[in-house]
Amino acid sequence: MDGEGQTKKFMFVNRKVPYGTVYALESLEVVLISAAFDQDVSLAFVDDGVYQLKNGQSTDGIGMKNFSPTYKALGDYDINKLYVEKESLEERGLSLDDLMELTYEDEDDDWAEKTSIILVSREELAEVMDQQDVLISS
Amino acid sequence: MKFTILINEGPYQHQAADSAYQFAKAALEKGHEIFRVFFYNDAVNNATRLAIPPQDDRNITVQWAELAEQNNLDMVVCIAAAQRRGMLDDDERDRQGKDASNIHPAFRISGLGQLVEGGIQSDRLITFGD
Amino acid sequence: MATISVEGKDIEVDEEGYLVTLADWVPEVAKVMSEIDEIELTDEHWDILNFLREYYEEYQIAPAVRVLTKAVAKKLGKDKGNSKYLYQLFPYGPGKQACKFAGLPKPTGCV
Amino acid sequence: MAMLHIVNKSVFERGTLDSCLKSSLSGSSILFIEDAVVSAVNNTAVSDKIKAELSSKNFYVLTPDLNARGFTDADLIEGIKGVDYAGFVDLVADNSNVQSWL
Repeated sequence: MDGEGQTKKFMFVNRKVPYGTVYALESLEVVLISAAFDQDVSLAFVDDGVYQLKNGQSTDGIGMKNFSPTYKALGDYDINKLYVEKESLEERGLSLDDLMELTYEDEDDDWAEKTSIILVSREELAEVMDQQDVLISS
Repeated sequence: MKFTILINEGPYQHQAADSAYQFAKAALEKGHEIFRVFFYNDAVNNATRLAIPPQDDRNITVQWAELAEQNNLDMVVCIAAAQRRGMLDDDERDRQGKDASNIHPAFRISGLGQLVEGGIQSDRLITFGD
Repeated sequence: MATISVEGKDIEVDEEGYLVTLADWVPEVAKVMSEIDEIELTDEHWDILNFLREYYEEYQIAPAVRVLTKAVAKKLGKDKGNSKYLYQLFPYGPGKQACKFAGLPKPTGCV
Repeated sequence: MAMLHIVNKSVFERGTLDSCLKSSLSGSSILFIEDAVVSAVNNTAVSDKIKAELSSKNFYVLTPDLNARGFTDADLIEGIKGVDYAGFVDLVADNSNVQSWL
């Protein structure tokens, strides 16, 4: 199941607002499964994708499941590289304070709780993307 | 070279499924290997055996089935996405206690792990979607 | 649709015995389901079921078995946080059987 | 080897091309397929934006998609190369990784 011990760099690129389409939810489902394969998994939130991490999501009025709490479980799944693009946040009048707190416990640092969100510029993200083996966009 | 193809859109609504099919065909003609074609999101609807498109246009499900038969393609429909959208094979029909199935036998239902494995085992994973 | 009788009320379950409506869950549901599966629920079982319900409440997913064992080890101790222990309690697997008793959604069998 | 970026949306409908241009390194390749082929046509309101990138990135357009929408290679911005599906396959194989800007 782990692909004969190979480790590849997987990046899931999220560029859509949640709820209007199913892409954010179904992308998150792949991400959770990918955790079982011991790969080097990261997520990117670009353009409207940054809205997926917006805090305070409440779906009571639209009758859909609020899946935003699931992003908080990613740390338990050892997925702790969530790249958020700075320009996309700024264009939308958002800052890190508007996003959910997403953390993981660092096994190599006495289980210290650390943030999973990595704020990057467009240029920095382009470099990170360039180094990936597999980019899955939705 | 080994490719895995990920498709995210249903047939006819969006060109993604057609583009993926043309790409797969061209890759095979050039001697490449298709490790897997993975149908996710609405793309699970590519696998319906009940569609009746007009005779003067392409039949996307049949095209896939023929390509698969000629080239021994592994075509996987995501079980989670399929269940949401009412796509069932005979086994799932029985397991879930439903009264019908609709997945063409050229496709098989399996989990999302098959997509991740495709990414690991292939040289390239290419996505077609909206 | 099949039903199970809980506190004198008929509750709908699917072909595999999972709740059709998650809001129907009360502790007695776990007890009735475990009797059908011929398991006697102990405090040790309840530790896991309560943990699963709390996890689901917080994250809106059932944890993968690997995540469950790690989290149980942290919360209840290493002797309980391993899959052998969990399978002793739930022979059909913590992912399937315990989630069923705890009234969580049916796993899609995704991996 | 560099990265292949695939764009499939009309530049007049969505900002996908902008996102792709801003997030692609120089030396990378950009392929227009499906509705995005209209972005490669010359003398549009966005031609100049693409022309400005031609020196640092390689631009391609999927000719069958271009033809389907009533254009030919003669309508392209100079410097954008037309490829058929076989050429599309080569681009995927010859670049180190591929991202679809959906």
